[in-house]
Parts: sequence; C-alpha cells; structure tokens
Amino acid sequence: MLIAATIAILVVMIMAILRTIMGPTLYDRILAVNMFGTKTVLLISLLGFLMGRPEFLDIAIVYALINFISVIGVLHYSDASIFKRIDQQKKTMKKNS
Amino acid sequence: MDISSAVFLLIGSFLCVSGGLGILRFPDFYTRMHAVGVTETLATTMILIGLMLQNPDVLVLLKLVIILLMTLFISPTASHALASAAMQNKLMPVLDKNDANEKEASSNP
Amino acid sequence: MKDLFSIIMLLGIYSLLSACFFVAMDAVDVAFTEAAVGAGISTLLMLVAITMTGREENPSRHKPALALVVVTITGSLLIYGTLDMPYFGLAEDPVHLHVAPRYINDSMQEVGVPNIVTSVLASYRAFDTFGEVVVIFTAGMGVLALLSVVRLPRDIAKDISKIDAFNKCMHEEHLILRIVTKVLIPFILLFALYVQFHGDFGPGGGFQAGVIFAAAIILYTMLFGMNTARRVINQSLIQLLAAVGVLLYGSVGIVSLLNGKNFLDYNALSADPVAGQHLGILLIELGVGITVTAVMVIIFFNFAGRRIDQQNKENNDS
Amino acid sequence: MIIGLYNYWIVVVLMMIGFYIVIAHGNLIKKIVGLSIFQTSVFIFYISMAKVDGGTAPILAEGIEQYSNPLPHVLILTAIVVGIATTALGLALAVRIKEAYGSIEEEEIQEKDNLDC
Repeated sequence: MLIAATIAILVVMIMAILRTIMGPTLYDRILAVNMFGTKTVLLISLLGFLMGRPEFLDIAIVYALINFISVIGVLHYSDASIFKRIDQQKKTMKKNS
Repeated sequence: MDISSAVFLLIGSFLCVSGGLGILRFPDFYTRMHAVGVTETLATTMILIGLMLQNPDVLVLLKLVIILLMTLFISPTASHALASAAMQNKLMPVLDKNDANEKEASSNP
Repeated sequence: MKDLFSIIMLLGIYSLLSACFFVAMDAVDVAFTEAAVGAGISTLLMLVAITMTGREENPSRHKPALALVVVTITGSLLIYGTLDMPYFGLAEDPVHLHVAPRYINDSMQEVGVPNIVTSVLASYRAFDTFGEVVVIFTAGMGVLALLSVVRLPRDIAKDISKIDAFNKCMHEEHLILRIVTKVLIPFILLFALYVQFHGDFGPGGGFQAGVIFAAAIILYTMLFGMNTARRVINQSLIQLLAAVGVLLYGSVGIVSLLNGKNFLDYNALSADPVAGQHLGILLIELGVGITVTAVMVIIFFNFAGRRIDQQNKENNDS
Repeated sequence: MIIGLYNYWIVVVLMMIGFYIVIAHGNLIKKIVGLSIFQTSVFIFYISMAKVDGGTAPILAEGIEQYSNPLPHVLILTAIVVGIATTALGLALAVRIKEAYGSIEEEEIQEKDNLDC
C-alpha cells in the first residue's frame, strides 16, 4: 500500500511540473510549486517508511517549513507582491486626500 | 491495524490524484486553487494518519504529529496569501466565456 | 523560456526533486541540507536578484548550433569515459574499499557518535570543513563589499519613525499571515536548535541548523519589514558573529595544538578521548552554525537592502 | 551489463544541459542558473557513487550490517552550502553589473565596453 501511495504522489508531482511549465499566469506557477512542495513532504515520509528507517522525518519537517517560507518569499519578491500594491494604494489615497 | 492504515493511505492517494487532475484540467487560476487547496490539506492528513497507524515508535509518531500540525497551519495560510495576492493584482476569475470578455472590456476602458 | 521568473520556479522544483533523489540514495544529511538551502534560500536570492536586474531575457542573437556541437562532443566523450566506470550500487566498487570501511567500522569506538557523516565531517576531516567555513565567510564578506549600502544616522532615525507607522497599520494588513508567522517562528528557532544539537544522532548539524535559523530570520524580515528586522538584528553584531564562528572553530584547533597534539585533534581536550571528541564536535558544530547563520543573514539583508535603496531612489527621481 | 552505468549517463545529460545554458545564453542570471544545474549534476554524481545496493543511511543502528559510503555525503554536504554562498556572490556581481552598465546581457555589456575604449 505504501508503494501505491508513492506512485500516486509521483503522478501528482508530474502533473504539478506540467502546470508549472504551462501555467499561463504567475500565480499558477506559484500554486504548482507550492503543491509540489507539499507532495515532497509526503513523498519523503513515505520513502522513509518504505526503506524501513523512519527516523529521518526531520527532513520532511524542514520541507514543510521551507515551503511556507518560499511561498511567502515568492509572493513578496515577484510582481505579484501583495506588499507593493498596498503601498501604492496608500499613496494614491494620500494624494486624493 | 494494517487494513485501516491501507484504507487511509488509499483515500489520501485518491485525494492527491484528484487534486492533481484539478490543477491540470480546470480552466482558470481560482478553480485550480480551489482544487489544490481543498484536497491538499485532507490528503496530507489522511496519508500521515495512515503512516501513524503503521506502528512506528514514539519518537517517529511525535514527528508525524508535528508534520501534521505544520501542514494544518501552513497550507491554508499559503493558499490564503496566494489567493489574496491574485485578487489584489486584479486577476479576474473566468466566469463564462462571454462574461470574461465583457469583464476585460470593462476593466480596461 | 524567456521569462526568468518561471525559470527560477522550475529551478526550485529541480532542487526539490534532487533532494528526493538524495533521500532515495540514503544520503539523508545531504537531503536535509539541500532541503533548507536549495529550495528556500537560493530561490529567494535569485528572485530578489531578478527584481533588481529585470525579468525578461533578450532573445538570443548567437547561433546556438556551435554551442550545441560543442556540448554534444563533450557529452559523448564523457559517456565514452563512463564505460570504464564501476557499475552502480555494487559493494565492491573501488570507492567503498578504501577509507570508508574504517569510518563505518571504527568510528563508534574512536569518536563515539552514531551519525558517521557527522563524525567524518567534524572529526576525521575537520581541517577540510574548516576550509569550507572560511570559504563561506569569505563569500559573505564579498557580498557585503559588493552590495552594502552606506546608511547615515539620518536614515536610521527616519527608519524608526517608519516602524511606528508600520506597527500601527499592522493589524489591518496581512493579519492572518502575520499571526501565523508569529506562532511559527519560535518553533522554527527551536527546531533549528534541535537540528544543531541532535546532529550527532540523526541527520543534522551546524550547516543545516544555520540555514534553518537564517530562514526564520528571513521570514520575519519579509513579513515585518526590513526596518523592524534591522532593529531586532544589529548589523554590526551579525558581522561580528560571522567572524566569531570561524574564530571559535580555529581556536579549538589552537587549543589542541597547545596541548601537544595535532591541529583539531580533539583527544587533547579531555582526559577521556571519547569525551574529548564529543566536546570538540559540539564546539565545532556551534562555530559552523553561527557562521552559516550570520553569513546567510548578511547576504539576504544586503540584497534586500540594496533593493529598497534602489526603489527609494526611483521614487525620489519620479 | 552496460545498463548498470545509467546513473553516469543521467549525470552527463544534466551536466551538458547546464553547460549548454552557460555557453549559449547571454543573460547573466540565466548563466548562473545553468551553473547551478551543473553543480547539482556533480552532487548527484557523488551521491550515486556512494550508494551500495541493500545499504541504508550511514547512521549507526543495531542490527544493520550494510551502510552506504559516508565520505561523498560529507563532501557534498559542505559543497551545497558553499555553492549557495558562491551563487550569492555571483548574483551580487550581476546586480552591480546591472547598475554599472544598465544591462545584464553579455553582448550589450561588451558593446558598451568597446564604445568606452
């Protein structure tokens, strides 16, 4: 059953890669990378169990954390920046008032 | 024990694959986001519970619980951030083909 | 593809995949490092760099045919070279016959640490690792020299007023992100300490812990703004720390020299050789961790600070 | 069996992709991406050499006889962190070049240099 789950996750990873390559907008790419990261967490935990030494789940924890950090980072430093827009909105509001 | 673990793993894999199909086949960003965001949390939970039922020792169990908590915290937050970023940058959902054209026309006067 | 952004996204996926490969090849420590470094920090640095240098690549005006020919010839020569290589995964390969059996069989008696990678890294090949740490330190100093922005006291005073304004509006914007981050950061720091001191028994050690620590600080910087982070983490202190880590590493070596043993021979640190090894590995990993954290933070702060400086200049021009 | 060499072939293919990007593209950031692909191919080369069939991760535990070779792991572990530090240095240089020349395309930079002479 572990093997079946591993294969399913590998298939989903391929789908995510396809979406990253096609992705018409920037957000699609970010979404696919985020999904890929979560699937990596699962794949690493499954691989640990498959190889019979499940002590190495630390790696999966790191992945979960780093994934979050990189999504926030990508949103921060891309054209999609949520932060930049708010600054601009404020500026226009100040100009209007 | 083994059977319940297998059932959880199977449900998890099924949800994973459906999320993957969603990200590949759905027409626009928001629907894809919906497919991924909804299935991701549940699929991760299912697979991790399935692994927990494999009778590992206490330390491994603890680490699995930590991963589960992390995912429950992180993946909805990441989805929220992504969706709000897309919204603030005025990425419009495709509602209907004609509708979308009208929207584009009205948003770019 | 001409869009550098999507190239960098794909590079992130490539690094995630290679980390999965490392796990499958039993290299858990390497996968750990690649996880923290490749997927997180290097993607971020590249993104910050492309926000400063522009996102679009010019269409190439070279003829790629020549390059393709060169690549094909080199590749086929290399493949011809591999025909004499030993097969994949055999236990009798020449690589596994020399040095490695000693590490695997004797390291428990000689060093007393279950994780062989840590014992080789910090004890058998400590001098080598010292060189690597110095390289990291030098790279950090190089980035500092290239990108640092001179900040006058006037600017710093301005920053403080900005922070107050920022904190006031803090509860209106990104509330969810900020709260979740606030909850997560202590756990990330705690986890980094666990990785640092658990490196003897499982995957982990100074390099990984340093990167995770730096990642927590980077997360804080991104969500609470550069100015707040500058106030929390003093720039000169962090530059000092980068040097302190290298010095700590070196001074362990000097102490063992003074006790009449070789450079970085930890048996000199204590009457019992195994206890001495433990102490030595602990100190050295600490030194590595401090240096790596400090250098990563220096690199990120300088990139992000440069970017903010450029934006300010553009705003002033317009 | 010649198939037993497939790990080297994968490494060679990845390495050549990285090499091609470095020599055929003019954009400095893309060159750095190419270099990092090249770098990862070397990592994969080392790690795949360390693998022993039936071995497990080199962390001592009771009841396990066969371990993979720990030495390449050590070399690559440090190499990854050094790699990110040097990549950062390269990116810093690219940023400075952009500020000085207004472009990070190799040819435009050379044109500007020739004009100055």
